[in-house]
Amino acid sequence: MAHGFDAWILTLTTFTPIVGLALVLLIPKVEEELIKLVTLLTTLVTLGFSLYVLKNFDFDHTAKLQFEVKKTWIEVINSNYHIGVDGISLPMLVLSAFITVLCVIYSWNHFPEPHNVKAFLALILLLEVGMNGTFIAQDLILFFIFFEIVLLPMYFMIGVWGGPNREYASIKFFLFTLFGSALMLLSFLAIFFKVKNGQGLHTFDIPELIAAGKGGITHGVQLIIFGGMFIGFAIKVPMFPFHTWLPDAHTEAPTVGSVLLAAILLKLGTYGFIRIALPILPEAAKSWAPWIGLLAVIGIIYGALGCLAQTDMKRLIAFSSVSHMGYVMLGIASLTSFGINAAVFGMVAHGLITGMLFFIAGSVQHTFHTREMSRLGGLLTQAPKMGWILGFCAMASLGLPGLAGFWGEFPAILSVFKPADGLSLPVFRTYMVIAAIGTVLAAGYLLWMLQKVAFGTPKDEWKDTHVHDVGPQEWMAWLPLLLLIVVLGVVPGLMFKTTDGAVKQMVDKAFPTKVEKGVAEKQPEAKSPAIYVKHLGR
Amino acid sequence: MVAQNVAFWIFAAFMAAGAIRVVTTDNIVHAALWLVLVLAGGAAQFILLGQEFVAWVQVIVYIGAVIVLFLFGIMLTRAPMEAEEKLNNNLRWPGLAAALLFAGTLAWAFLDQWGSDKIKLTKPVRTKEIGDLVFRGYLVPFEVVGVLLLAALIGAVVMARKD
Amino acid sequence: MLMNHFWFLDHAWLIPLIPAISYAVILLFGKRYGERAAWIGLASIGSAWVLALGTVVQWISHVNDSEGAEARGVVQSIGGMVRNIRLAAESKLHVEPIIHSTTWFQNNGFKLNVGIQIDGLAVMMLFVVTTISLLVHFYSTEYLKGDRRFNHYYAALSLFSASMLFLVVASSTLQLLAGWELVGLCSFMLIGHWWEEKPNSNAALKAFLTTRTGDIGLLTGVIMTFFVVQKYATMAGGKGTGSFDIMKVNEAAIGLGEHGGSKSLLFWCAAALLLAIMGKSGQFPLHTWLPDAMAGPTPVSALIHAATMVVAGVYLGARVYPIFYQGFHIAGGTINPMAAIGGATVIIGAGLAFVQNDIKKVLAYSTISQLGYMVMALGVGAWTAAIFHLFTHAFFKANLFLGAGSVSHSGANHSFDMKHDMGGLRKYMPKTFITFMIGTAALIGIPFTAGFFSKDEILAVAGENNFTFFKYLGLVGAVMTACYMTRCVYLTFFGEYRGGHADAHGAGHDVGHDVGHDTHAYVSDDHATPIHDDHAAHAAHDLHDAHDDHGHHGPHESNFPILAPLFFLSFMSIASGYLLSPMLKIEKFALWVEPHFGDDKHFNVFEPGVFKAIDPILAVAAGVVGMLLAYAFYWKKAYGENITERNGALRAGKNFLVNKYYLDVLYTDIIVGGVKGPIAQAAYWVNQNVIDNVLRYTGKGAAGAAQFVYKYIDQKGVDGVYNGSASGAGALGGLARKLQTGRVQLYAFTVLFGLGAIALLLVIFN
Amino acid sequence: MLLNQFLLLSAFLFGTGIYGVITRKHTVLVLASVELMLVAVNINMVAFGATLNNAVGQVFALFVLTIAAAEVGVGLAIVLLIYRNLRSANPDDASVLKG
Repeated sequence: MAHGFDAWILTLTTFTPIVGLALVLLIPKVEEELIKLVTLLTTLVTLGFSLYVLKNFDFDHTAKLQFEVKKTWIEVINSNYHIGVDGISLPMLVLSAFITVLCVIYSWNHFPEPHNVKAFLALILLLEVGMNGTFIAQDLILFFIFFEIVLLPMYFMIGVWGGPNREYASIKFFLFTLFGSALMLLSFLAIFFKVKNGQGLHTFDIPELIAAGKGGITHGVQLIIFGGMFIGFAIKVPMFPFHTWLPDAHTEAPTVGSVLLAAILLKLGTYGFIRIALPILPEAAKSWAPWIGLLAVIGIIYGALGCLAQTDMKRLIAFSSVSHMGYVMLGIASLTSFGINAAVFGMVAHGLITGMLFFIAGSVQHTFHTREMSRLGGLLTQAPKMGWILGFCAMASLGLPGLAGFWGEFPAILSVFKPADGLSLPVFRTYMVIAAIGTVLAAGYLLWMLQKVAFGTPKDEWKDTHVHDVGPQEWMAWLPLLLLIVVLGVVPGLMFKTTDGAVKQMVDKAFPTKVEKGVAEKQPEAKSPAIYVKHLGR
Repeated sequence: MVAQNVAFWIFAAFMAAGAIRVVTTDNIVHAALWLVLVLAGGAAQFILLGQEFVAWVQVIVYIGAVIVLFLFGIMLTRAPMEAEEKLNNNLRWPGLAAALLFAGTLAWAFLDQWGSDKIKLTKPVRTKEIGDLVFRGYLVPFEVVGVLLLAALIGAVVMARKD
Repeated sequence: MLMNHFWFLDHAWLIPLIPAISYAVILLFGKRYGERAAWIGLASIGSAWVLALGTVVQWISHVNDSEGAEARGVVQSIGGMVRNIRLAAESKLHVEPIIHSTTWFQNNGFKLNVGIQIDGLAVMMLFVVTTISLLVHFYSTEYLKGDRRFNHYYAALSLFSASMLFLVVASSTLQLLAGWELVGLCSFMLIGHWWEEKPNSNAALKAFLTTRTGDIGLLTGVIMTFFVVQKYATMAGGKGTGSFDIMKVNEAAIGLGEHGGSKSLLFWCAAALLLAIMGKSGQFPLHTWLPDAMAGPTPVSALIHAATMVVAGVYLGARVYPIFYQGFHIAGGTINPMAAIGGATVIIGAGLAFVQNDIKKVLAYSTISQLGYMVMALGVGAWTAAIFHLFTHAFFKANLFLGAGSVSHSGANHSFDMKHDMGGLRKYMPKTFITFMIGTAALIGIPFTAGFFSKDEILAVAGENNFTFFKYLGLVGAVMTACYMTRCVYLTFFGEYRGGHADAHGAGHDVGHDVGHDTHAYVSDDHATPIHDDHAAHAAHDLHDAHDDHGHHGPHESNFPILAPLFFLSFMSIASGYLLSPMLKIEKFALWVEPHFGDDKHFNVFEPGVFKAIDPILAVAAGVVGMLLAYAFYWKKAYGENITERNGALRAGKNFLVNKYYLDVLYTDIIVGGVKGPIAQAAYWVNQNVIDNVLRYTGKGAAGAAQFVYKYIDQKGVDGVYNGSASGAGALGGLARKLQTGRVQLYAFTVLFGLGAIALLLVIFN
Repeated sequence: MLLNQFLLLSAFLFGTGIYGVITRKHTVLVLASVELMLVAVNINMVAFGATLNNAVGQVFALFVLTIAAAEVGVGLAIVLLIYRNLRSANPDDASVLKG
């Protein structure tokens, strides 16, 4: 347990936006600049707190829950205010705080219609509470509440500031996720009633539930409980065939909404798998894994095909999310630490890259008032910087080595070659090949989009339009993302170092490998120096 | 004890009859008067149990005030004073089913649980005890009920006011 | 001694790093320096070249030191007995590579090492890549003068060199993968350099997507190499962690092959990597992108075809050769996929080169054919010959491409159309003519040019390793090569000048575009891409109008920045052959380049062939036959201009005499014409209509499937389920609506009855 | 006396009240039926209080009485309101909630 300031830091990271929200609500609606300023400061302070967490995080013990706090909350159901971060949640927490700041910066002069700065920023702040909270919660009820908090602001964001079809999209989004949440809650309750912790009490505490093992649940019941969680999380991811809300929501949502949706909200689902579903119900996970893998590869190919059929730039990017999250889920389905590390990496990378792509799509729409690719073209001549950034992001998204996207994709495919013990090799190797084919399709649709939007000469209707290239606000919002894409691509160790310990501990506990265990003791090479020089004949 | 038992059954018979009439009679005013009978019987049963205070409160509040209110309500809604038409709707059988189900379930549960428990009356409960209890142990609920009454009073006035 | 004996070898990582930095510098500050940005690129690649030279020198002296004079001395003197003696002295002959690596990241006990692996192969490639790249950089200062994206061009060129060099020095297969993809990216940028025109961006897309298709193989193949190592380590009783280190991969592949374990894993690994090679090195049937890639500026074509992009595939094959050797069981001498693909590519590429009117396309198909030789050589176990051919081919193909660029650049129309805009150019640009002739000679394999030695070596070793079929296939290829190159030279430099002057410029332009318009998103026909390096047209509104005037008068000789690389490459087109020739008893190349594939002593495929006089005679004969055929048909027009149009039985008798008893018909029409006409046309037709169509219809089909899936399955089917369930819920609601009678007492009944029922249940079950 | 005598009486009254609530066609009578149920509850309370020999039962009964008074007050106000708006005291006529 943490003490002093450390004990408060996670709470502060999560609830500072609430303070900002209260302040924003107190400011009259007309004081837009002040509202923006307060929101920006709030998100910056939040980011500062999360960076404090990052700085003081003990990277030698990433498997351990740090800054942990456990206070009695709802005694009657033994649910505690239990928060903490480990190597898996830390990157997501920082990413969430980080992206929110960029979104606020980008919003500065890109407010969607109807113009209502106060409500819009208030919703972003509320959203941040939910997102940050989900990543630190170590209690199922707490997790669930934060998970649901996210829903509301996003619903309003799409429903109020969305495109022409916003009502359909927002309701679809809301119903889908709510349906999933309901099943998820049922599963949580079932676990609560079926498992007892060390003191013989029913509990919602995630670490305690993991420690308790399956707690005498029969295999069949485990499968059902896992199924409930699976649907809840899979809808959020979203996995085929639960994905249809995503293109609509993305297409209709305002730019910032799309960015947050792609960058953080989708990760809540995969994070749930890694944090809750797999470690608590490992046996069920093993039985489910081939099916998860199947849906993941279907999603990869299917999402890519969906992209190829699009004429709308933003919808294309939305479908590409289905494809990319397929790789993340494939990594998870391998049930190996390699694959899950890749999945966490893929989550962060997809957040950065797709977030960035949505920013660009938003700016394109802001300029041309259309996202129809057949009407666009020659972006590189009219706004060369934006065009190059689009090209860069397309390359990052199709998994070019040296950029962040590659490290989510390649290790995921690799892990599937040899999944956890007990999973069928031929099945998963087939998945591997299909996933590899998916990379070609990814290159196809992304370059196709690039060609249509950026190459060529401007269409006649925009010939005389004066196009603003990337402006200062946009640079401020985008540059950090672009830099991170490169940095993570060149030094993937930054992420792997963070996640590896936690993932390994989880996987070793949940899916122990027979071979590795016996060998782990006699592994002297672990101590060998980082750099070795081999010279002969000198 | 036999006398008390006998008294109980007599009162109970009156109450049952009164209750049935309350829910079956076609004359509204009669229904209110049958209700008076049931309430009075209830007060009598309380006295049998040695709970005098509540018995008198029952008489004063219910018979004295509530029934008067009912009668006012009947008058204000211009209800016909005599039997003209059926005062029961077509839900008789469902109503009967629900009533029997409920009463039967309760009866079964009571018989099952307190099959032969006896009430041993030692001495009547005196009002002093009640006062002690209300103003010591149940002060807060008492106050709350007071506020509730006030709220109901104001609410009723506000609602019934013509404007 | 210069610094440290190993300084250059130890610091080989600087070689890719310098151009990479140059890339960033040009991109960030290029605008400020205008066209002087080119000098940043030149300086960086120049210093990389110096460093590469340093590695060459140090590696050679390193090899010579560790060889020991005695073993090699004996070998040299005995000549014909080389093979046996070298086998005996084998243990001394492997020079271990110099590896510096560092752990990049660690993941669950697995460490990813990255670093450099410098051995003869890498050093040779460093030399080739930096040399060609330097020449191309220099050449481009003149060739792309006034281009509107001059800086971007140089930035991309720098990155291109950097990624290729990165790939070359890679010490792990994952690094190879990274370099490989970056090379693909750069080729995308450069092929699509003039992206304003749709055909150019189409060509760039096609190149990227086709090679990316091959990359499915690379991705899975690299993954499998990881598990090859793991398998071997487990078999050897080790801890069974996988690795991407090339040394370990090779070691494991040899080991697994020797012990007879995991044949299928090795086979699939080899097959996957072969797919990657097919994509990148333009092997049949994935070669169609290569001719389209001519849409880029000509110096880029030279770079792509000689030293970077396409060579990467062959380099990969050579780098992890044990995988192929064991996976395809090459030692067995039977037909294996690698040799078959290579052999097919030789013939198909050469056949297609006949019917091209565009000089760059002739060269492009010739590259395909030559790459086929290299892959075939790898497939028949002639490792050294393959690499040697790569080495010599780099010089003479760069020579030819830059020569073609010179012809176009200094010609009247900036066109590459031989039939319309060229002819008789030897009088106008004699220097270019001479260098082009030397390149052609080397490509055909005229004795004592570089191509002669390297091609001969492939055929000889193929014969030695009992791949007789492929030996003769190679000879057929040689005939065809000679034939089409003669035609190409004839059309370009001999005869009468057919090109117009300045006024024809626009017309030439239009021809290209007329054909170019029927293209669509992914897959464009070969001929649909207008091959014009018409940067002058792009630049018309640019800063350098003054320079543009050279387009407005007749053809003339190019100036120094263009000619200097040509002279140097012509020299190399001859000289580079004298590094390996069993005929002349020179084996330096084999000695210097052969890599070390792990500890196994029994794996040695690096022997140069044994000299047999018949081989060069056959090869020369093939070349001569080819040239004679072409000479007779094109040059002398022995059979008139339009022979193919003539027919009709009535004129047959007269023609019988006029046409010298139709002997010429037999020679020219039936044999040459058959090869040139129907067969090549059929090949071309197959290429254009079948393979391209397969790609096109696959693309279309994918798009159609996508449309279908999207429209019907997604929007109607899957979505329908949800919409359906929503309306189902609506129907339920309608039912429930019926319950909402508005009768309070009915509600009361429902509530109370339900409550009663629940209570009853509780009572019953308690 | 048996405890059950009182309990059964209360059960009977309660059932009758339910019947009344469901079937009566006049809102005032519905309220009267509710009073029946309340009386039943009161009898229960008092009976238990007597069995346990303390005054708590009475106190509870008193609270119920008070609340019943309040309920009748508010209830009749609502009845008046309904009557004023609908010119009828039949609960069936107040069917705005009909779906």
